[in-house]
Amino acid sequence: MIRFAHVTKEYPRTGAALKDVSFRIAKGEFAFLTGPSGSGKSTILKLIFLEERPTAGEIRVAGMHAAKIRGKEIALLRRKLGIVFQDFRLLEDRTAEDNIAFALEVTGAPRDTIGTRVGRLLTQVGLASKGTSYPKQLSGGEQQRIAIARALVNDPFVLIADEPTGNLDDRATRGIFQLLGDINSSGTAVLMATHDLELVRRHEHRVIEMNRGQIVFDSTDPAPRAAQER
Amino acid sequence: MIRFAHVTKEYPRTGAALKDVSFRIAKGEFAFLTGPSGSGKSTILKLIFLEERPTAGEIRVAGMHAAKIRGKEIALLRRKLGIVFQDFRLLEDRTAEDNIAFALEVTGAPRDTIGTRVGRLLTQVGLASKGTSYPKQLSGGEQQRIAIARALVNDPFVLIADEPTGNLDDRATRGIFQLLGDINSSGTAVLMATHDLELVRRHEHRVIEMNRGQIVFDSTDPAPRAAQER
Amino acid sequence: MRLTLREAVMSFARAPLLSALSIMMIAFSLYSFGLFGLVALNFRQRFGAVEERIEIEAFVDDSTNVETLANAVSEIARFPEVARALPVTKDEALERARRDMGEFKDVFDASFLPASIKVQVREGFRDPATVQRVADRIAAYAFVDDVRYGAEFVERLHDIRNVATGTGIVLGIAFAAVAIIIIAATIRITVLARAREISIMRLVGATNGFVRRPFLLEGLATGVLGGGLALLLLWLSFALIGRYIPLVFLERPMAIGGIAFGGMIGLLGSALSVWRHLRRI
Amino acid sequence: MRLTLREAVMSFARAPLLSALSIMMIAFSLYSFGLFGLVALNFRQRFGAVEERIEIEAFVDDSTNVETLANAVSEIARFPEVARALPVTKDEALERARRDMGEFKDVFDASFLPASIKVQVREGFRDPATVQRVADRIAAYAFVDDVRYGAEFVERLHDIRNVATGTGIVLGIAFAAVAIIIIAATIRITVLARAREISIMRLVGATNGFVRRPFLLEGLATGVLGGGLALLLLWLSFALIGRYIPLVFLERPMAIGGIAFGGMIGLLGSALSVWRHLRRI
Ligand SMILES: Nc1ncnc2c1ncn2[C@@H]1O[C@H](COP(=O)(O)OP(=O)(O)OP(=O)(O)O)[C@@H](O)[C@H]1O
Ligand SMILES: Nc1ncnc2c1ncn2[C@@H]1O[C@H](COP(=O)(O)OP(=O)(O)OP(=O)(O)O)[C@@H](O)[C@H]1O
Ligand SMILES: [Mg+2]
Ligand SMILES: [Mg+2]
Repeated sequence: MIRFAHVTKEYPRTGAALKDVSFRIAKGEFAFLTGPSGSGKSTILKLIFLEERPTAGEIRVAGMHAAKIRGKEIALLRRKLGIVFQDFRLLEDRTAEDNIAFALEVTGAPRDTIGTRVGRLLTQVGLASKGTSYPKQLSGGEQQRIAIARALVNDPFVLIADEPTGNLDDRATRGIFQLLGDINSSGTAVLMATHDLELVRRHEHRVIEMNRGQIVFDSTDPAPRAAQER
Repeated sequence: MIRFAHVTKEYPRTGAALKDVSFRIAKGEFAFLTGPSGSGKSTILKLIFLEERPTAGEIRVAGMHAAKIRGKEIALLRRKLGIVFQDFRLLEDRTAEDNIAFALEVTGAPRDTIGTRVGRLLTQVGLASKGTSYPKQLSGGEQQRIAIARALVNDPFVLIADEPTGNLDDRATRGIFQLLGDINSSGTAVLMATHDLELVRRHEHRVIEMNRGQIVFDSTDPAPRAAQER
Repeated sequence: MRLTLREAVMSFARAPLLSALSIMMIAFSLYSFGLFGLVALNFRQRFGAVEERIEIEAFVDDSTNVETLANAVSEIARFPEVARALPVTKDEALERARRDMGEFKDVFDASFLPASIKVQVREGFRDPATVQRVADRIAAYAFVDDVRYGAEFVERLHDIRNVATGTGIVLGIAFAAVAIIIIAATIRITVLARAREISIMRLVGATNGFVRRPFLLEGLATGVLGGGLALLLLWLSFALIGRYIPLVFLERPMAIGGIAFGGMIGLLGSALSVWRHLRRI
Repeated sequence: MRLTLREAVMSFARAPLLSALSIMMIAFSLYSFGLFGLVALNFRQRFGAVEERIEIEAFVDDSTNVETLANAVSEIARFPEVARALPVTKDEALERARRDMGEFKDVFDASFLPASIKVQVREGFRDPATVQRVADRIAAYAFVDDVRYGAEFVERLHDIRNVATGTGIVLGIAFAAVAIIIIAATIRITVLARAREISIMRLVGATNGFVRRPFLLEGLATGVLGGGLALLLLWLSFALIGRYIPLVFLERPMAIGGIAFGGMIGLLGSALSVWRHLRRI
C-alpha cells in the first residue's frame, strides 16, 4: 500500500528532516508512528499525501510513484486517502457538516447520499448536535473530531492520522480509537502519528519509532537501519 | 488572584457553555483544569484573559473587575498574564524569535534586554536552533513550545495554559512541566487546562474538574456545587 | 454545475467586501474608459460636422458661358475626391454676401461679385495634400480665375484630428492597461485571501478544475456586474451632462460590448490569477 | 517610534501585493481626478481668452463733436462693470473693415462707416443681464445711434460656462467620492487580511494605539506614494498631449497639495478602517 525506499527530505534552510527512511505498510495494516517532537513524523505523512515531495528516494502509494504523479492524478490519489491533519485544516467559512460533506462533494458523490453519510459520521464522533457550528464555534477537541470525521467519510483505502487525539480526553480518545479499529478491520490501512505512549502500549499494533529523521525502532523488524527495500 | 462568582457564559446559538461557575485561584497557586472535550475549560480561560465576556456573574483578575475594564486597561492586564493558546496563535509572518520578542516589545521593554531574554527562553524550551524559523516551518510540537516561551517571556503574575502539552512527547512534556514548576515556585500562579490525566496524577496540585459547563470536582473543596463565594 | 454555482454564490456571500471591491474596481475602470470613449465619440461627431465645411471655391471668369460652366461642374463632380460640386451664379453670390454681411448690405451690387463653383470634398480626402491637389486640378480650367479653400483651416483641422486621434489612442490604451492591472491585482488578492481554503480543498481531493470553476464563474459575474454598473454610471453622467449639451450616447451594440468586455476581463483575470496560483502550489 | 517604523516597513515587505494595490488604487483615483482637473484648468484658461472678447460697441452719430465723445468715453470707463472703453474714429473703422473683409476691400470708403465706442466688460460682469444693463446705460447717451454687443454670443458663452462649471463640480465630486470609497475598501481589506494578526497582538497585550500606529504610518506612506505616482502619470500625460496642444500644467502648490491630499486620504482611510475594526473586536 505504502512503500518508502531510501527517502530523504531536506527542507530549505533547516536541513534534513528525514534521512534514508525505508519502510512498507501492507494493505489493512495498523501502524503507530512515534518519536519525539520534531523527529519527522509529520514529514513522513506529508510525503505520503504529496503535500511535500522527497529530496531523494522513492515513494509509492497505492501503486503510484510519488515522483511521477501529476495534476489530476494527485487529486484522485488523495480521494482514496483519509487524512487527519495535525492542525485540523477545517474550512473556516463552512459549518462542521459542510466541511465533512466537502470531502464527498469533490468526488462527485450523489447529493442525496451525502447528507445521510455526514449525519452518521457526526454521530459516530459524538457531535451530532454540532453539525451547524462553524469551526470557530467549536472547542479544540470538537474541531479535531470533525477533522477525523472528514477523513473517514470517504471510506478511504488508507487513513493517515497526525496526532488525532492530541486534544481529546481519555473517553473521547477511546471512542475515536474504537472507530479507527472498526475501519481498520474492514480493510483500511491506518498509519497514525502519536505521542500517546499509553495508547500505543494498550494496543498490539505495529510501532515505528522515529528519532532525528531516522527510524530507530520498528516492531515488525528488529534491525530497522538495515535497508528493507533492496 | 482570580475569582469567578456565579459565572454563566452563553454563546449565541449553542447555548450555555458555563453554568454558575465559582472558584478562586490564590496567588502562587498551581491548578489543573480537566474535563471532557467541550466541557468549558477553554471558555473559562478565555473569560480570564477577556477574549470573551461573561453573560452573568462576576470575574475578578488581578484585582480588576472584568465587567468594568476598558480599552487600555485590558492591554495592561494581559501583559501581566502569560497565555498559551490551545491553537498556539503565533504570528505567521514573524520568525519564532520575533514572536517571542513581540510580547516584550508591546510592553515597551528596552531593546537590548529583549534579545537576551528571548534567547534564554528559546534554550529553555529546547529550540535554540529554531529561532529564525517561521511558524509554518516548525513541527506541531515546536510551535507549541514557541507559544509557551512567548507566554513566559514576560515573567507573568499568572500563567494561563490551554492544553500546552497536547502536541508534545513525554520527554518534552516533562521539560515543559519542569519549567512551569520553576516559574510557579518563583510566585507565579498557574492555571492549566489539560487532558493528560497521567500528568495530573503525577503531580500533587489542585485539580478542578469540569463537566458540561459546571465544576464537578475540586480537590481543595469536597462540595464544589455548594457556592464558595457567598 | 449546480455545485459550482452554489460555491460561487457562497463565495460572494462569504467575502462580500472583496467581491464588492472587485465589482467597484471593474466598474470604475470601465467607467473611466467609457467616459473617455463617450467624449471621443461626441468629439468625432462634432468634428465631422465641422469637417464637412471643407470646401473649395473656384471663381469663374465673367465671360464664361453657361454651358461650359455646367460641363465643368459635372466633370468636377465626378472626381473621386469630390462629394459635390455646385455652380453659384452672380446673383446667388450677391444674395449670400448680403445675408452674411448684415449692416453693409446696401453697398453691394451684382456687378463686382464673380460667379463661382463650390466643391465639397469627400470624407477621407480632407487632408491638406489631397485638398491642395484637387484645388490645383480645378484651377487648371482655363475659365477659372482663382481658387480658394482656406488652406490654413484645412491644415488646422487636420492637425487637430491627428492630435485628437493620437491622444485618444494613447489615453485609451493607458486607461485599459491600468484597468486590467487593477482588476488582475484585485482578483489576485481574492485568490490569496482564499489561499488556505484552496490548499485545504486540494488536500482533501479536489481537482484543480473543481477549485477553479467557482472562481471563474465568480470572475465572470463580477465582471458583468462591474460592466453593468459602469454602463449605469456612464448613462447617468450622460443624462446629467446631456441636459445642457446635446450629446450622443453609446449605441446598443457598444453598450452590450462593454458589459461583455467587463465579463471577459473578470473571467480572464480570475483565470490568470487562479491558474498562476494553482501552478505554484 | 523606531518600532512603529519597523512594523510599517515590515508590513509593506510582508504583503507587497496588497500595498502595491493600495498605492495603485490611490494613484489611479487621484490621476483620474487630476486629469479631470487639468482639463478643467485648461478649459478655464481658454475660455477666459474667449470671454475677454465680450464687447459692447456703441455707434456714434456723425455730428457728435470730439470733446463730447472723449468725455463720454472716460465716463463710461469709470462704470464699475467696465474694464476698458475706447473711441474708434471713422478712419479706424474703415481700416478695420478693410482688413477684415479682404476681397471686398475696394468697395468701402470712409463716408458710410460710423465712429463708435468699444467697451470691454470686466470679468465677473459678463453674464447676459449685466451686459444688457451696461448696454442700455450707454444707449441712453443722446449722441449714440445704436448699441450692439452680440447678445446671442454672450448668452451662449454664459450657458457654456454654467454647464462646464456644473459638470465640473458634479464630475469632480463623483471622482473624489469614488476614489475615497475605493481607497477605504482597499485599506479595509488590508486590515481584514491582518485581522488574525491584530487579534493575536491584542491578546498578548498590545494596546490599540500600538496596533494602530504602524497602520497609520503605512496608510500615510501609501497615500503619499500614490499621490506621487498620480502626479508622475499626470505629468507624463501632460507632456505627451502638450506636445501637440499648448497646455498649462498644475502649479507647484497644487501639485504638492495633490500629494498631501493623497497622504491625507491614505491616513484617513487607514485610521477609519483600523478604528472601526478595533472597535468591533
Ligand atoms: N516547511 C518546513 N520548512 C523547514 N523545516 C521544516 C518544515 N516542516 C518541518 N520542518 C522541520 O523538520 C523537522 C521535522 O518536522 P516534523 O513536522 O516532521 O516533526 P514531527 O515529528 O511531526 O514533530 P511533532 O511531533 O512536534 O509534530 C522539524 O525540525 C521541523 O522544524
Ligand atoms: N465561539 C463559540 N460560539 C459558540 N459556541 C462555542 C464557542 N466556543 C465554544 N463553544 C462551545 O462551548 C462549549 C465549550 O467549549 P470549550 O472550548 O470551553 O471546551 P473545552 O473544554 O475547551 O473543550 P476541549 O477540551 O475540546 O478544548 C463547546 O460545546 C463549544 O462547542
Ligand atoms: Mg508533527
Ligand atoms: Mg479547549
